[in-house]
Amino acid sequence: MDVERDDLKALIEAILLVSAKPVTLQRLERVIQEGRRTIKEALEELILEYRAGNRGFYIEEVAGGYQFRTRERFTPWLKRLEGLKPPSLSQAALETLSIIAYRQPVTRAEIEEIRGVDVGGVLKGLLEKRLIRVLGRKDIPGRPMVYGTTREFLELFGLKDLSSLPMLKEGADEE
Amino acid sequence: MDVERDDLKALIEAILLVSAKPVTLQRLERVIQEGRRTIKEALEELILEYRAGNRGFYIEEVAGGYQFRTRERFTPWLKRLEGLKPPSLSQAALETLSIIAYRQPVTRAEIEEIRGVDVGGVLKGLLEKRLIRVLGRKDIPGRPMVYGTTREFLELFGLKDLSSLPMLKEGADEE
Amino acid sequence: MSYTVKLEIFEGPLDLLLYLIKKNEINIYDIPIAEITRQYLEYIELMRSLNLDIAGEFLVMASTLIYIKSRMLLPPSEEGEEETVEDPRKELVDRLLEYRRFKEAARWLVERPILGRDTFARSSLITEVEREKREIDLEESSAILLLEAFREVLKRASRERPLEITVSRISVMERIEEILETLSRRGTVDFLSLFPDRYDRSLAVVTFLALLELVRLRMVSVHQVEPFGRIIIKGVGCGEG
Repeated sequence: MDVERDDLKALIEAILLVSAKPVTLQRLERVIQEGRRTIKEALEELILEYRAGNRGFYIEEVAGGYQFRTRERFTPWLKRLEGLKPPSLSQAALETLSIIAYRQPVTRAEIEEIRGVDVGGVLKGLLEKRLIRVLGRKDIPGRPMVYGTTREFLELFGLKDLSSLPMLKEGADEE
Repeated sequence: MDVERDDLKALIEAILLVSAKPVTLQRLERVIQEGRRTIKEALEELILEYRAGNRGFYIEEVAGGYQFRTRERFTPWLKRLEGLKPPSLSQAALETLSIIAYRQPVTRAEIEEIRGVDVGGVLKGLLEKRLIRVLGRKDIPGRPMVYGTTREFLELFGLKDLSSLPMLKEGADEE
Repeated sequence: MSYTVKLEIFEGPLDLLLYLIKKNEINIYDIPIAEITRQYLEYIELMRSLNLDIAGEFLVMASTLIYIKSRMLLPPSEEGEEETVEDPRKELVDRLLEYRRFKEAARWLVERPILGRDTFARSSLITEVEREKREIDLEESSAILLLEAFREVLKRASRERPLEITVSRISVMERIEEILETLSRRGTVDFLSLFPDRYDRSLAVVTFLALLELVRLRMVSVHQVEPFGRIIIKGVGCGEG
């Protein structure tokens, strides 16, 4: 009896692990094929257990379902994790990134002047990837935002700091 | 001290939860920024705890990293979850894959010699599934491509690394 | 002996040969080549009569078998000792053994706990969740972001209504209490919703100062779901934690 309850809890855990999205009670019922009361009770015990223990994540009741969520106090580390994701950078992103790296703080207009194309979408992507950030605004008419690179940028490219960027060849850019 | 260790374990849990792919020890080090020994010890404790408890999942050492995996006895229920795509591997694909796993880097001609049939289509399928990849070209006439297995291959079969493959039986034994 | 073929799909000629060897309980090191060749050709015949596609490799193997059979019929060559004469079957046997090793390896693989079949990990759908959970790092720049947003509020206020000097009816401390009270009730609050009266510039200033103070005291945290998106104020210690 008690073993069954324990097993039911373990099964719910497994379901929550596999499901990225919140799992509704109906869904649990369909998958487990036990009565709603039984499932709900096991689930509630499980929620309490996760809450009580010193665990890295807990069960959150969210969007009409249940979901594993990491504890907020670990967020600073987990953010680093995202920054460590294998990069997927388009050529356009890479070019834009290099302009920002060497010319920061730099405005969107300045980047577009160099690249000769609109970079709105690219900037948004780089901001989402946290490779660049808004450093502030430039004191010129329109007060455009200026962009700079982030810590994640350094991490991604294995740079100790910005001064470790290779020197830009002066003049003679074409060969 | 003990609290710190507990917290470290919880942090590792959180990292494993948010990572879709196996997390390497190096990655844990970079994210947590603690010594490798400390992390490894906490990790091993955590692995044992998961193994001992009646939990829905455990930590598997796979593809050079660590990953939460559901316990096999819950598979019949988990299969009912919508949106799961079971891997489809034909006998031809499995045989080709095992030849590549053991003989990499290996050319298509070498695989065909062993299997005695054309493997063009099978190779294409395996490449698409990212279970194999082109490692380069062999320095023989025609410079044929050579193939090897990927991290995804290890993940799919729950292998820690290539050395976890069993020794090939040499010659003389029939059942 | 009459022999009925159970029609199976074979991976190739080697696979078929291994099947015949096993079925007949033959020692692989001493294959009765005539009998195996007969059965092999029978199988090919059957495939042909069923109008099945016969891969070229099957036919190549058929001729190899016939060649070996004919070599076996030849008397041992006269010169040299018999030991140095290689068994005509050797090359084929080596190939069969090699292939069988990999078939066994394949069987070992398929018996592994296979991801997606026997065991599951977090699915690839997870990226969506990560995106939901993603929050901009505001540790250093939260004040700037607030300032940006605040500037927007003020700009709108001044654009939509002539500036008006009003005496603040509420102190920063009082506004802090109000905000905390809202947070304790709701956990989080949308930044802009703290500025309900877009025309009340002084209330906006007080609200903004109150927020800055709360950030400084680490009593609230500021979150932005996406760059330039909504800013959420979260009470520290509210909800989970």
